[in-house]
Amino acid sequence: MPTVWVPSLLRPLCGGATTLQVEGQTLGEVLRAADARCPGFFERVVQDGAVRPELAVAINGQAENYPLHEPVGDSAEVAILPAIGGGGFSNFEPRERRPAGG
Amino acid sequence: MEAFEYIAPRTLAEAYQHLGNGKRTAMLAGGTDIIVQLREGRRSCDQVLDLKHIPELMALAFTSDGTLEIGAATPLADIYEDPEVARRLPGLVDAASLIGGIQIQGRATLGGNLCNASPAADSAPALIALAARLVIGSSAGTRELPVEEFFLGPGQNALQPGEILLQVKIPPQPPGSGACFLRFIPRNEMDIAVANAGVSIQLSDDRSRIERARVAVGAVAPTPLLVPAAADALVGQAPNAETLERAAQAAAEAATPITDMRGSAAQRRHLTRVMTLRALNGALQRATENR
Amino acid sequence: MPRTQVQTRLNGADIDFLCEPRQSLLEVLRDELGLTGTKEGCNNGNCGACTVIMNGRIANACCVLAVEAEGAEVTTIEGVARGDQLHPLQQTFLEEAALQCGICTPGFILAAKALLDKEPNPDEHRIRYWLAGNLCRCTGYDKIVKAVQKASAEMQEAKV
Amino acid sequence: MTTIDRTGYKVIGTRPVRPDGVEKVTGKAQYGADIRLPGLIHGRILRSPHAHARILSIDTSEAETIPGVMGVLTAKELPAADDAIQDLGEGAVNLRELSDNVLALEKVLYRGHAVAAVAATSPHIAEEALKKIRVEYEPLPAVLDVRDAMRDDAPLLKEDRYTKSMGAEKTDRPSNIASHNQFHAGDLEKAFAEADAVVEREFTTKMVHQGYIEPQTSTASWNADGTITIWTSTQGAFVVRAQVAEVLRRPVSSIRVIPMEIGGGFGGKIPIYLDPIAALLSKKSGRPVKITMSRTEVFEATGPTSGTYIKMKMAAKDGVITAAEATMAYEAGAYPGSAVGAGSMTMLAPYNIENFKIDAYDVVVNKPKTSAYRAPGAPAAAFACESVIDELAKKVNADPLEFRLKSSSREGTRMVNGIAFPRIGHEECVEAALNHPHYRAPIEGPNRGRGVASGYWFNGGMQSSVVAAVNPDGTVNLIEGSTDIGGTRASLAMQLAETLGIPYEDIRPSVVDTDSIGHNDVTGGSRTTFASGMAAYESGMDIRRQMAARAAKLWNCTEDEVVYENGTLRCTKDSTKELTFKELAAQQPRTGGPIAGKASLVARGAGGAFATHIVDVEVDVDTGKVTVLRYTAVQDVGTAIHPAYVEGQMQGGVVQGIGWALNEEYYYLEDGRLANSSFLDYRMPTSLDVPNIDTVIVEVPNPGHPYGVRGVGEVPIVPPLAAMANAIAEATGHRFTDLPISPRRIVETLHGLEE
Repeated sequence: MPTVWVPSLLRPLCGGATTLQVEGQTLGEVLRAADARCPGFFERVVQDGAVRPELAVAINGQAENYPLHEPVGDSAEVAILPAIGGGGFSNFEPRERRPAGG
Repeated sequence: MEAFEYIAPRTLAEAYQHLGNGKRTAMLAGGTDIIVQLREGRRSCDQVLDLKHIPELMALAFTSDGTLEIGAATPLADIYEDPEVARRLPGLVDAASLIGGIQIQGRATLGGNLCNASPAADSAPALIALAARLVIGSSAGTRELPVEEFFLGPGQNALQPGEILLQVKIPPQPPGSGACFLRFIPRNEMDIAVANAGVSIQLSDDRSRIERARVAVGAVAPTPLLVPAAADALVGQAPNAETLERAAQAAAEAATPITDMRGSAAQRRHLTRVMTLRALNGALQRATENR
Repeated sequence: MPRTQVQTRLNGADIDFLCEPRQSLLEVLRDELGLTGTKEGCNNGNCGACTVIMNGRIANACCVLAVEAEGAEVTTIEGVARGDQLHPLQQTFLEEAALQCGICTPGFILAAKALLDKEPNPDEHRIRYWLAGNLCRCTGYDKIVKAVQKASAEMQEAKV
Repeated sequence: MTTIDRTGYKVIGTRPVRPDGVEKVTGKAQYGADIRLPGLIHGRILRSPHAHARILSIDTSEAETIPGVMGVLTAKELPAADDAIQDLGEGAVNLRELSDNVLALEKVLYRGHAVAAVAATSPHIAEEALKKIRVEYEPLPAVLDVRDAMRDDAPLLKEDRYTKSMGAEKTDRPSNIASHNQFHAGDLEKAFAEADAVVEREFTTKMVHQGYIEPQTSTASWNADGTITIWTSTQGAFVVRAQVAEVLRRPVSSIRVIPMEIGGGFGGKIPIYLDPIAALLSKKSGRPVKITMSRTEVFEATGPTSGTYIKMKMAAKDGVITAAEATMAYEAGAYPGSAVGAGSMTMLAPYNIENFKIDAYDVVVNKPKTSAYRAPGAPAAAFACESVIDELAKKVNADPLEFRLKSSSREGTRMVNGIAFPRIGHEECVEAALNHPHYRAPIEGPNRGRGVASGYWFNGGMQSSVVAAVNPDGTVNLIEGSTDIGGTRASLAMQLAETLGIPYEDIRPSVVDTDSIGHNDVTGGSRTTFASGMAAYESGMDIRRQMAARAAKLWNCTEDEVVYENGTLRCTKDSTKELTFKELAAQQPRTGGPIAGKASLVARGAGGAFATHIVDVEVDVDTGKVTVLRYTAVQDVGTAIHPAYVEGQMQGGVVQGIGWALNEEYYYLEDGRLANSSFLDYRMPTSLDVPNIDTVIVEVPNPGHPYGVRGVGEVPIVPPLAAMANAIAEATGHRFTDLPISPRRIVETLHGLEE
C-alpha cells in the first residue's frame, strides 16, 4: 500500500491526516484513492489529465513531471510539492507533449 | 548614436576656426565620458573635435619656477607615471590614479574630467587643494581661472562658446607642505565617489603651526567646493587632532549633499567629515616628511 | 553618412578600413574587420570585456572612436599568440582554469599582458588593482590572479 | 584539497585542459553576437518608459519609411495576440505570459517591457527608427514593493488574477498574490513555549541580477522553406526551440537552434526574449536579423531574482533546534513564477527540525519577470534562517558550527515536503569546517568578526542524450547537446574516457544543434556533469558491449567470456587472446562496421548537496566599508570529476554571494525606473574587492550516479549572504537583517544618521 504525504493545504480535506495509506499501482490510481478518502483531493492536484504545471510529484524522493500512468510500487512514498523550475517559464511544457487523458 | 562629423585639428587656430562654424560641437580628448554620453543620448552634436593632435594640449612639463603645466588632453596615466610629478605632487597622483580602471586612465584626461563638471569629479578636490589655475583659450586669446571657479553646476563648466580648456597649471608646493586626496567608494575600484576630499597644508618651519591650508570636497554639493571655513579652522593652529577634527567638521557643515543611488545625504555629510579628516592626516604626514 | 578611411597598424599588420565617425573601435573590429575576439559586455567603459592595447596602453575599445585609430598601433586578442605558439598567459589561463564561460578572458589576457610587459613581477595586490577594470562573474578572480602570477614567474625564468 | 583518496580512477580527479580552451584564450571561440551571415541586418527593441500602463495605440508608419529600415514589429503580429485564454486552458497561461513578455500586447507591466521592434541595415539606423515609433500609453499606478503589492488596496497587475493555493482559488477577490503554499508539521506553540531560547527577526533582500558579462543575443533566419534557424547564447537550445515553437505556433521540427558559446547565464539565459522577434523580423525583411541587448536592457528587462521579505522565528531546546516558523514573500516580477517554492524547501534542509510551519507567497510586482539565478530562491531563504540560527547558538552559548552539527540532517531525515534524504553530506561539511585551520585560527583586532553558514540545493537530473562514435584511430567523438558554460565538455569527456579506459585526450566532445542530437534539457540546476555525465557513461558501456560482442565473434567464444578492463578486451578462456580499444577500433570495417554508443535518459537519483562556509571580515566603522579578510568554502561534491572546475564553481558562487550581501541591489526610483542599470552603479565585486577564496572539496559519493557525482554549481551561492551577515554582526555588534549590508546602511545604522 503506497503512502501519500498529504500536503498541508489539502489536510482539511482529509480530516487533518498528514499521511494516507492507499491502494493503487499507478499515480492516477493512488490520487483517485486519496480522493475517495478526501473528497476534492484529485481535483486540487490534477488538471486536464495531468499534474498541475505549478506542482510536481515525488515518488520515493524522485521529483518529476510524471504522467498519471506512472507505475507506483507497493511500498512507495508519494509526495506533492511546488514545481521547482524557478523562473516560471523554465518548467515550461510545450503543448504537443502534454499527455492525453488521465 | 546620432551621426556627427569628426575633425582632428592639428593647431589651436584650426580648432578655434571649427568651433566658430555654428555647429554644435563636442570636444574629444580621452572620450571615456563624452562617447558614452553621445551613445546614450545624454548629449548630441553635429561635430566632434578631437584635441589629441594639438601639441600644446598634450604637453606635460615643469616650468623654471616649478609650476607644473599639464596640457588639457594629456592622459592621466602620463601624469601619474611621471616620476618627477610623483615626487613633487603626490596629492595629484592620488587623484589621477583613482579615476576609473587602468583602461580609463590610459585615455581619460584632466581636461575631460574638469569639463564634464561632475560634482564628484575625482580630479577637482585635489586640484583645488593645490590651488591649480586653468588656462582657457579662444580665437580672441587666453584667460586664467582658479579651478574652483570653473564649475557652475552639475555638468556645467565656465567655458564660453568658442573657448577650449588648454592647460592646468599647478604652482610649486613650498617646502613643509603636503597634499592628499581621498575618496570613498563602496567597492575598491570603478565606482563614482560618494564623497571625496582634497587638502593641502603647509607647516611652519618648526612644524608647530599650520601656516597655510586649502580644503576642498566633492560629490556633496552641485559643484566641487573650496571650503574657506575649514582652512580658517587650520591656519595658525597647532597641527593636532582637535584642530584637524574642527576643520573636518567645518567641511562637513559646508556640504549640501543629496540622496541618490550612490549615497544618502546623511551618509555623504558624515563621510565628508571622515574623508576630510583622513586627507588632513595624510597631508600632515607628507608635510612633516618633506620638511 | 560619408565614411572615413582610417589607416592603422593592427596586430602587427598595416591595414585600412572605412567607417562612420560614430562607429566605435569595438564595433569596427567586430562588424567590419571580423575580429570578434574583442567582446562587448556593457558598451560604456565599465566591464573591460572590450580591452585592447592601443599605443602600448590598455583601453576599452567601446570608448574609442574607430577614427581615432588613425596612425595608432592596436593589439587585440587575435594578435597575442605567435601563430600556434600561445603566449605564456594564454597557457596559464588554461592550466589554472582561470576561465569558465570565457567571455571576459580576451580582456583579462590583454590587460595582464600590458601589466607584465610593464612590471615583470607584480605582487597579488598590484595584479588585483591593475585588473579591477575587468569584470568577471564566473571565477571569483582567484584562479585568474594565480594564472597571472604563474605566467609572471615563467616569463621571468625564460628571460634568465 | 580533497578529503578521500581516489578509488582507482585514472582520469576522474585529474585536471586536464578543456578541449574548447585554446579557442577561448585566442579569441576564436564564437559566442552568440559573433555570428556573421551574408545579408545580416540588425534589430533593436522599443521599451516602455512606464512601470504600468495600458497600450492605447502604436503608430509605426513613420518608422517604416526611414531609409535602411527593413521591418517593424509589434505584439499584434505575434500569434498569441488572437488567442482567447479559455481555449488555451489554464495550463497554457505560461505560454500567454511568455508571449506577452516577448512583446506586450495590451498592458506594459514594468519599465523596459518590450512594445515594438525594428530591423535595419545598421544598428544606428534601427535606433533612430525607434524614436519615430509613437506609442500612446494610459499610465496606471504601479506597485514595486512585495509587501505593498500584497495589500488589499494595491494596484492590480491583472484585474482577474486570484490567489491559487494548491489548486484551489483561495481569495474571494483578485490579488497580486499569485499563489500561496504551506508546509507544516508538529506542534509549534508547544515547541516555542518549552524552548530554552527563541529568536524572531524580519529580513528583506533586494532584487539582484545574475550579472553575466555577455548580454542576451539572438540571430534568426526565416528560410524560404518556412524553416527557422536561430543562433543564440543559451543554457538550453532545446528549451529555446520549445518556447519559440509555442510563441510562433510553428512545429518544433521547423526550428533549428544552434547554441553558440555562452558568456555566462547562471539561470538567466533559460527564458527567451529576442528569438521570436528576430525570427518575425527576418520573415518580414527576407534577411537574417541579429538582435543584441544593451547592458541597460539586460538589467531592466531580463529576469533578475526576487526581492524578498521573510519573517523567521526559531526555537532551541537542550542545544537542538526544535521549531521554525517562516513567512516568505518573493517578488515574481510582472508574471507569476518566483522561486519561493524552492526557497521554502531548501531553507531548513540542512537541519532535522521536528516542528515547522512555512507559508510561501509568490507575488507579482511592476518589475521585470524574475528568472532563475543560481539555486533560485535558496540564498535569500538561507540568509534569514542561518542568521537566526547564529543568534540562537549565541543565546544557548554554543559554538555556531557545533550547534549546526547537533541539529544536522542525515540519511533518512525528512525535508519539509515529506521526502526522506538519501545519503547526504551536511555533517561531513560541518565537521570539515570545524577542523579547518581557518576555523581553528583566532580572530583578533577591532571591528573584526567571523561568520559561518550552511546551504543546500537539490541539483537536477532531467533529460540528456549523447552519441559516442568510435573513430578508426581509437579516438571517440562525443556528440552532446549540453551547452558548456563552465567546462562540461571536459567533465563529460573525462567520464567517457574513464568508462572506456582510454586517455581523456582521445575523447573529442562537441556541443551540437537541435537537429543533431536527441533532446537535452537546460544546462542548469547543476545537472550537466551529473545527468549528461551519466549519459556519457551509458554510451561508453554501450560501446563496451558492442566491442565485447565483436571480440567474442573474433575469438569464437561467448560474450560473457570477454572481459573489458582498462581499455583492453581479454578472453577469459584463452589468455593469449587480447585486443586493446585502439586495435579493435581499427578493425571496425571488418568486424561489423562503425561502432557508436548511444544514451538517452531521464537522469534519476540526482544527489542533493550541502556547503558550509567560514568568512572573516573587518568593518571600517567610520565609512561602513566591509573588507573580506579570509573566506573558506567547504562543499560536498559527491565525486570531483575535474577538481579545478569544481573549485572554480565554488569560488564564483562565493563571490556572487559576497556581491549580493554587500553592494548589489536594484535601486528603483518612485516612478518605477531602475536608476542603476549599468555596471557602473550595479556594483558587482571587482578583483580588488575579494581575497583568494579557499576551497575544501568533501566527497560523499552520490549512490545515484556511476561515479558518485553530485551537482556543484549552485550550492556555493547559498551560504555567503548569511555568512557575511553573521561575520558583520560579530564585527560591529549589530545584527543587520536587510540586504545589501552596504556602507550606507552600516554608517547610517552605527552612527544613527537620520535621512
